[in-house]
Amino acid sequence: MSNAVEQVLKPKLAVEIAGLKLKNPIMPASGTFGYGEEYSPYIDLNQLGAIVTKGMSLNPKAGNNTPRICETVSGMLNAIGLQNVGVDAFIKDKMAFLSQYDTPVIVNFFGNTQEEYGEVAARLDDVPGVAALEMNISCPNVKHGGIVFGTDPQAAAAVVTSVRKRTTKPLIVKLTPNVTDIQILARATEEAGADALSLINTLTGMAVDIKTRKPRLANTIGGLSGPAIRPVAVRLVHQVVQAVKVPVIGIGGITCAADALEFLIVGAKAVQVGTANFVNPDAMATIIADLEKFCVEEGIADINDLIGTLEL
Amino acid sequence: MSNAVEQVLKPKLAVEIAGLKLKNPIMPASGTFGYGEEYSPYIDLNQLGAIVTKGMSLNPKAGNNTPRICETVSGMLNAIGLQNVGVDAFIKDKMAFLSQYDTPVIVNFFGNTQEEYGEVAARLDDVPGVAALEMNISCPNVKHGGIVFGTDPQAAAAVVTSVRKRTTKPLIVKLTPNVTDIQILARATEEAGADALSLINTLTGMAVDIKTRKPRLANTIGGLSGPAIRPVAVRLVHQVVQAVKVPVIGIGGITCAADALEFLIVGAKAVQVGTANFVNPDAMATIIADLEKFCVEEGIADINDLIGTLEL
Amino acid sequence: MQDLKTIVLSNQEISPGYYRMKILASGYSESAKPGQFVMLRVQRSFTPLLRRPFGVFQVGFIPADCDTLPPKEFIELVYKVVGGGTETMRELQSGDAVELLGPLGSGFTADASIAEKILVGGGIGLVPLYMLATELVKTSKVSLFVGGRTRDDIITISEFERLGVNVSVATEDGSLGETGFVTRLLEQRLEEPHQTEVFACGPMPMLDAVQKICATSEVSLQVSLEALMACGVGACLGCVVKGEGHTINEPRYLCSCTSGPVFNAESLDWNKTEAIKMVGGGK
Amino acid sequence: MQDLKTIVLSNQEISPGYYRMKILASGYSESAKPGQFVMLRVQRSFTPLLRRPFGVFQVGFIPADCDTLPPKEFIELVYKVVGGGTETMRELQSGDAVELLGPLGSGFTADASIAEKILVGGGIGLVPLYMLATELVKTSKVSLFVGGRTRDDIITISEFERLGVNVSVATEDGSLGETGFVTRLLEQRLEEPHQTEVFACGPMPMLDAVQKICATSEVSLQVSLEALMACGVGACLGCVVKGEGHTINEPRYLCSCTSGPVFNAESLDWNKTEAIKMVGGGK
Ligand SMILES: Cc1cc2nc3c(=O)[nH]c(=O)nc-3n(C[C@H](O)[C@H](O)[C@H](O)COP(=O)(O)OP(=O)(O)OC[C@H]3O[C@@H](n4cnc5c(N)ncnc54)[C@H](O)[C@@H]3O)c2cc1C
Ligand SMILES: Cc1cc2nc3c(=O)[nH]c(=O)nc-3n(C[C@H](O)[C@H](O)[C@H](O)COP(=O)(O)OP(=O)(O)OC[C@H]3O[C@@H](n4cnc5c(N)ncnc54)[C@H](O)[C@@H]3O)c2cc1C
Ligand SMILES: Cc1cc2nc3c(=O)[nH]c(=O)nc-3n(C[C@H](O)[C@H](O)[C@H](O)COP(=O)(O)O)c2cc1C
Ligand SMILES: Cc1cc2nc3c(=O)[nH]c(=O)nc-3n(C[C@H](O)[C@H](O)[C@H](O)COP(=O)(O)O)c2cc1C
Ligand code: FES
Ligand code: FES
Repeated sequence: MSNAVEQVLKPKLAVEIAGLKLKNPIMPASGTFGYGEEYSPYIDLNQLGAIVTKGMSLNPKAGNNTPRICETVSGMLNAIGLQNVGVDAFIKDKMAFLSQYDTPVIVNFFGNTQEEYGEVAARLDDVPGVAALEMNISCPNVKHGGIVFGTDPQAAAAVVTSVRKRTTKPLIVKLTPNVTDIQILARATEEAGADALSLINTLTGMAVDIKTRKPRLANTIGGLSGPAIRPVAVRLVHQVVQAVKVPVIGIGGITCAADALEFLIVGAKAVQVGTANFVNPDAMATIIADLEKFCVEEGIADINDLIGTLEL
Repeated sequence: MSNAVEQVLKPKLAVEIAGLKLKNPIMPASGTFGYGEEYSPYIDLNQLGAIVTKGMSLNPKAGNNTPRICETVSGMLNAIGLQNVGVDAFIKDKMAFLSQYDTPVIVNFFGNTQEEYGEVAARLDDVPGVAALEMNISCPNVKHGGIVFGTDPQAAAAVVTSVRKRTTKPLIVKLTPNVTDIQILARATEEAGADALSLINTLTGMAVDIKTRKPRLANTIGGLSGPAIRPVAVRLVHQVVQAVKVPVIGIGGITCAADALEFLIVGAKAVQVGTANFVNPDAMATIIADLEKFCVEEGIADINDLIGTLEL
Repeated sequence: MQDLKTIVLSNQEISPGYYRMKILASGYSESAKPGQFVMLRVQRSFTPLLRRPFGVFQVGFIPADCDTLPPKEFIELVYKVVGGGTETMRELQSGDAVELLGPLGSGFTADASIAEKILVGGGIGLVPLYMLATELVKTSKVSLFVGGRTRDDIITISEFERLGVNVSVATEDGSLGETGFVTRLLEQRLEEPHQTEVFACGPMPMLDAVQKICATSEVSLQVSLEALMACGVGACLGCVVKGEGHTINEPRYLCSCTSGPVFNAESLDWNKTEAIKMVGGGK
Repeated sequence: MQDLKTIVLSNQEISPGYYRMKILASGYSESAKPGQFVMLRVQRSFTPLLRRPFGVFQVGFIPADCDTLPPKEFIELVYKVVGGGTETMRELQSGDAVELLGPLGSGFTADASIAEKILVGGGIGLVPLYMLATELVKTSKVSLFVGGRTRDDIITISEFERLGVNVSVATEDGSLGETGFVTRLLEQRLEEPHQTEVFACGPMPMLDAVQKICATSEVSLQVSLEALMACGVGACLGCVVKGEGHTINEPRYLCSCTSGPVFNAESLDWNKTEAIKMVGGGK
C-alpha cells in the first residue's frame, strides 16, 4: 500500500527507444537547441530525456542568405540552410561538452547524396558519447534532380539502407510531413532498417512582405514550425504509429505538458520540443515537471501505461 | 492628370476568372458561408466578388457524428462530413435567394464516385444564376478503396475530364494541400479541363482530449483551417501559379487585407475567406475596403497590376 | 441580429470562478428573448480564434451620464472560467472593447395555459433561466430547482428569489441545500402528477435525467443545450445535435445555433448512439 | 545570463509612438554591459510567438518601499511601436508580468587611449548608446550625432546632455536641428583628421554611410546591428549577418546575437551581395 502511494507520488517517466534508456520522454528538436551548450545556462541538461543536436553534414555548411526566419501566426518560418560546423569539427569541439552530462546525445545529420549520408554516419559510429543517430531525410538529393529523399519511398529506403550498413548505433529516421501518404514512407524506412522514426519535420511554407513584394525569407520558401502545426503533427504521428512496429518520436508545436501528452496518447514513445525552446528556454523542464504532476493527478504510475492509450 | 488622381482615389478592384467578371477578388470559401443567406443580416452580399456555396452532393448528406469541430492554436479542426441538402433541394430552395443579388454564384460540389461528380455537375449546368462550379476533389473515391481523388493525379484528371463533359459552366477545381507535389496535381487537372484552380482545402489534422484520451472530433481526423495554415497555403499557391496557365484562387487563413495581398502578390487572381467569417461576419467587407485603401496608398490604379508581382 | 462593436460596462467575480459581465448593447432590450445567446469576441488576436457562445442572463437599462440623454441598454452575461476564452474574459475591464453577435437562436416558449412552471438549472446552466423567469413570474407560479457540486457553484439565486421564484437547492457535497443531485428534487415534485411545464439547462447527464423524469411524468420539457459552435448563425454546421428519429444509418441532425439552443425534448434523440468513424477528414 | 520572470515597473509614452519601460531586473546592474540586449516575452499566448530583442537603455536602482529593504534593481528599455509585439508592450502597466532573457550579446568596447568619442544614433538606434555614454563620459569627451525623420523621432537627448554629452541633431524635415541626414554631421566633424572612435546604431542605410565615412577617415568604428532573432542565444542561427570576406561561393556568416549585436566594422562585409536561392526550404 505505502509502496503504491509512493509510486503515485513519484510516477515513472522513463521510456526506452531502440535500446536507448531515457529518463523521461522529453528532448529538444534538432536545430532548436544548438549544440546543447547554448541553453545550458538556462536549463539543466541532466534533466532531459536526451539531447538532440543541430543537423551535421560531412563538410561545414555556411547556411542560407538572410533573412532566414520570420514569424507567422502562432508559428515561424525558417530557412537556416542547415548551417553547421561539419561532423569532424562537431566531434572534435562539441562532444566534450555534451559528454559531461548524464543524458544520451542523439546526433542529427544529413547529406546531399546517399554517399554523404553514409559517410557522416560512419564518422559518428565510433564516437563515444553518441547514443544514437537521427537522420534528417528532408533534404534534396542533389544527384537526382533535387527531389527530397524523404518524399520518395524508394529514395528514402535506399538512403536508409546505405546508412544502416555504416552504423551500429540506434538509427532514428526523421520524416518529412510534406507527403501524400506518410504511412508508405514510414513502412519503407522501417523496412530499410530504421530503429525508430521521428516526425514531423517542418511543413513547407512561405510568407510575403506586401510592401516590398518580396518573400520574407531570402530563400523564398522555408519550414513552418510552432504551435500552429501541432494538429497536423498529431495526425501524422497517429498514422505512423498505426503503420509501423518501431517506436515513434512525436514532434511539432509542443509548448507544454498537455501538448506533449497528445502525442504520447496517440502512441509516441517520446517527444521533441522545438520552437518552444526559443520562447521559453526552460520549456522542457516545465514540461517534465508538469508531466509528472499529470501522472499523479490521473493516477498513472508509469508513463508507459499512458502511451498509445488513445480511445477510438 | 485629374484623371490619374481619380483613378488613384478609386482603384479598380475588378478581376476576371475564366470569363467570370468579379467586382473584386474577395469571396467566401465553401462551407464557411452556408448558402449565403445565413450571413446576409451581417454583410451585404452585393459587395462580394462572388458567393461560394456549401458543397453539394447528388443526394442530401446528413454529415458526421459530433463533436464535429474543435479549436486549435490559431486554427480550427472540422469534420462536418459535408452535410448538405443535396443538389436538387439546393436548386429548388436556395437559388431563388441567391439570385436576388448582383453577385456571381459559384456552386461548390463533390461526389463519392466519378459518376456522382458528373451527375451533380450536369444537374447544375442549366440552372440560371449559377455562374460557375467549384469542384471539391478532396473526397475519398469509394469505388477505389477510398483514396482521395485529389491526391492521385490519374484519378484527379479522370474525374475532372468526366465533369468537364457534363458542364458548360466555368469549372474551378479545388485542390487539396495534402500531397507531395501540388504542381503535378495542378497540371493534371488543368490538362483535364479545369478553367481555374482554387486552393487550399484544409490540411488534415487531429487533436486529442488528454483527459478522456479520445480524439476531439468524433471522426478522429479533420481539416485544419484558419490563420495557422496561411504560410502553407501561400507556398502552395505560389507553386501552382508557376505550374499552370489557368487563373488561381488563393485560400487559407485569410483574415485581413494584408493576408489577401500575400496571395494576390504571389499570383492568385482572387481569394476566398473561410474561417475568418466565423470570427468576423463582416471580415470580407473590411478586406474589400482595406484592399482599396492599400491600392490608394501604394498608387495602384488597378488591382490587376499588383497580381503576380512577387519579386524573387 | 447584429454584430455590435461595443464595450464592457462591468465585470465582477460573484463566486470563485464565476463572473457577471455587463456589456453596452443597444437594441437588445427589444430584440433578445429568454433562451437566446450571443457570440462574444474577446480579443483582437487569434488566440482564442473563435467567438464564444454565452446565454443572455438579462437585458436592461442603466441611467445615462447626463439627464438629457436616453438611458443605455445593456446585456448581462454570467460565465464560468473554464479555459482560454473565459480566462481572457475575466481580465476585461470597464471600457474594454468586445464584439457581440446576436441575439441568436431560438428562445424558450411558455404555454400560457399552464399555471405552474418549473425551472431546472445545473451550475452555469442557470444563466438562460433567469431571463425566462423574469417573463414567467408575470403570469405563473415559478419554481427553480438548482444544483451544483458545491455551494460555490450555486449562483445568482437571490436574484431569482427577488423575482418571487421559489428556489430549492441541491449540492453534491451538501454544502448548501439538499445533498445530492438536483434531479432528485424534480423527481420528488413530479411524484404526484400535476399540470406543469419544465425548462432545463445544465450538463448533459442532468438533462438526460430530467428528460427521463419528465417523460415518465408526461410533463412537457424544453431544454437548452450547449454545443461546440464556430459561427452561431447556421453556416458552419459544427453545432448539430441528434434529432428525434436519429439512427446510424439515417442520421438526423439539428443545428443547435438556429433550431436551438432551446429544443422541445421530444424533438431530440435521447438514445446514446455509437460514433461512426469515416476515413479521411471530410468536411 | 538568466531568464527572469519579473514585472513591469513603469511604461510611459515619451514621444508619439516611443515608450520607456522600466522592468524589475535583479542582477542587471552588475551584469549588463553597454550594447547588450534582452529578449522580452510580453504575453502568455502565442501571438506574438517569439520574444522580441531590445537594447538595454540603462540599468539602475529605485528605492525600496521600506527603508530596511535593499533598493530594487531595474532595467530600462526604450522602444518604438512598429508591429504586433510592440503594440502589446505599449499596453503593459506597472505590475504586469513579463519574462526577460539576458543580458545577451557582445557589448561595445572602448579604447581607453582615445580621448574623444563620437556616438552616432538614428531614431530608435539611440537606445544602446545611452548606457555606453554613461560609461564613456567618465573618462572621455563624448559627442552624440543623432538623426531622425522628424523631431518626434529624436528622443532622450536631454538625458545625454545631462551626462555632459555634446549633442547635435539632424532631422530629415528640418523640424529639429540641421536639415538632412545625421551622417552629414559626422562627415563634417571628420573632415579634418583627428583621433577619435565612433560608435553607431541605427538603420542599415545610415550605418552603411557611417562605415564609408569612418573608413575614409581611417577612424575605428563599432556598430550595433538589428537582425531578426528567434532565440537570442546562438541556437537558431536565424540572426546571422555577413562577415568580412563573405562571398556567394564562400559565405561567411556571424551570429549577431552572440558575436554581436556590436561588431567592429572591419569584421563585417559591407558589400551588397546578391541573394542566392535554393530549391527546398532547408533548415
Ligand atoms: C448556447 C450556449 C450558451 C452558453 N451559455 C453560457 C453561459 O451563459 N455561461 C457560461 O459560462 N458558459 C456558457 N456556455 C458555455 C461557454 O460557451 C463555454 O464555457 C466557453 O465557450 C468556454 O470557452 P473557453 O475558451 O474558456 O474554454 P476552452 O475549453 O478553452 O474552449 C475550447 C473550445 O471549446 C468550446 N467549449 C468549451 N466548453 C464548452 C461548452 N460547455 N459549451 C460549448 N462550447 C464549449 C469553446 O467555445 C472553444 O471552442 C454556453 C454555450 C452555448 C453553446
Ligand atoms: C539587438 C537588437 C536590439 C534592439 N533594440 C531595440 C530597442 O532598444 N528599441 C526598439 O524599439 N527596438 C529595438 N530593436 C528592434 C525590435 O526588436 C523590433 O522593433 C521589434 O522586435 C518589433 O516587433 P513587433 O512585433 O512590434 O514588430 P513586427 O514587425 O510585427 O515584428 C515581426 C517580426 O519581425 C521582427 N522585427 C521587426 N522589426 C525588427 C527590427 N528592426 N529588428 C529586429 N527584428 C525585428 C520581430 O522581432 C518579429 O519577429 C532591437 C533589435 C535587435 C535585434
Ligand atoms: C530554426 C530551426 C532549425 C531547424 N533545424 C533542423 C535541423 O537541422 N535538422 C532537423 O532535422 N530539423 C530541424 N528543424 C526542425 C525541428 O527539429 C522540428 O522538427 C520542427 O521545428 C517542428 O517542431 P516544433 O514545432 O516544436 O518547432 C529546425 C527547426 C527550426 C525552427
Ligand atoms: C466548417 C468548414 C466547412 C467546410 N466545408 C467545405 C466544403 O463543403 N467544401 C469545400 O470545398 N471546402 C470546405 N471547407 C474548406 C474551406 O472552403 C477552405 O478551403 C479552408 O477552410 C481554408 O480556408 P480558411 O483557412 O480561410 O478557412 C470547409 C471549411 C470549414 C472550416
Ligand atoms: S455554430 Fe455554426 S452552424 Fe451552428
Ligand atoms: S537569434 Fe537565434 S542564433 Fe541568434
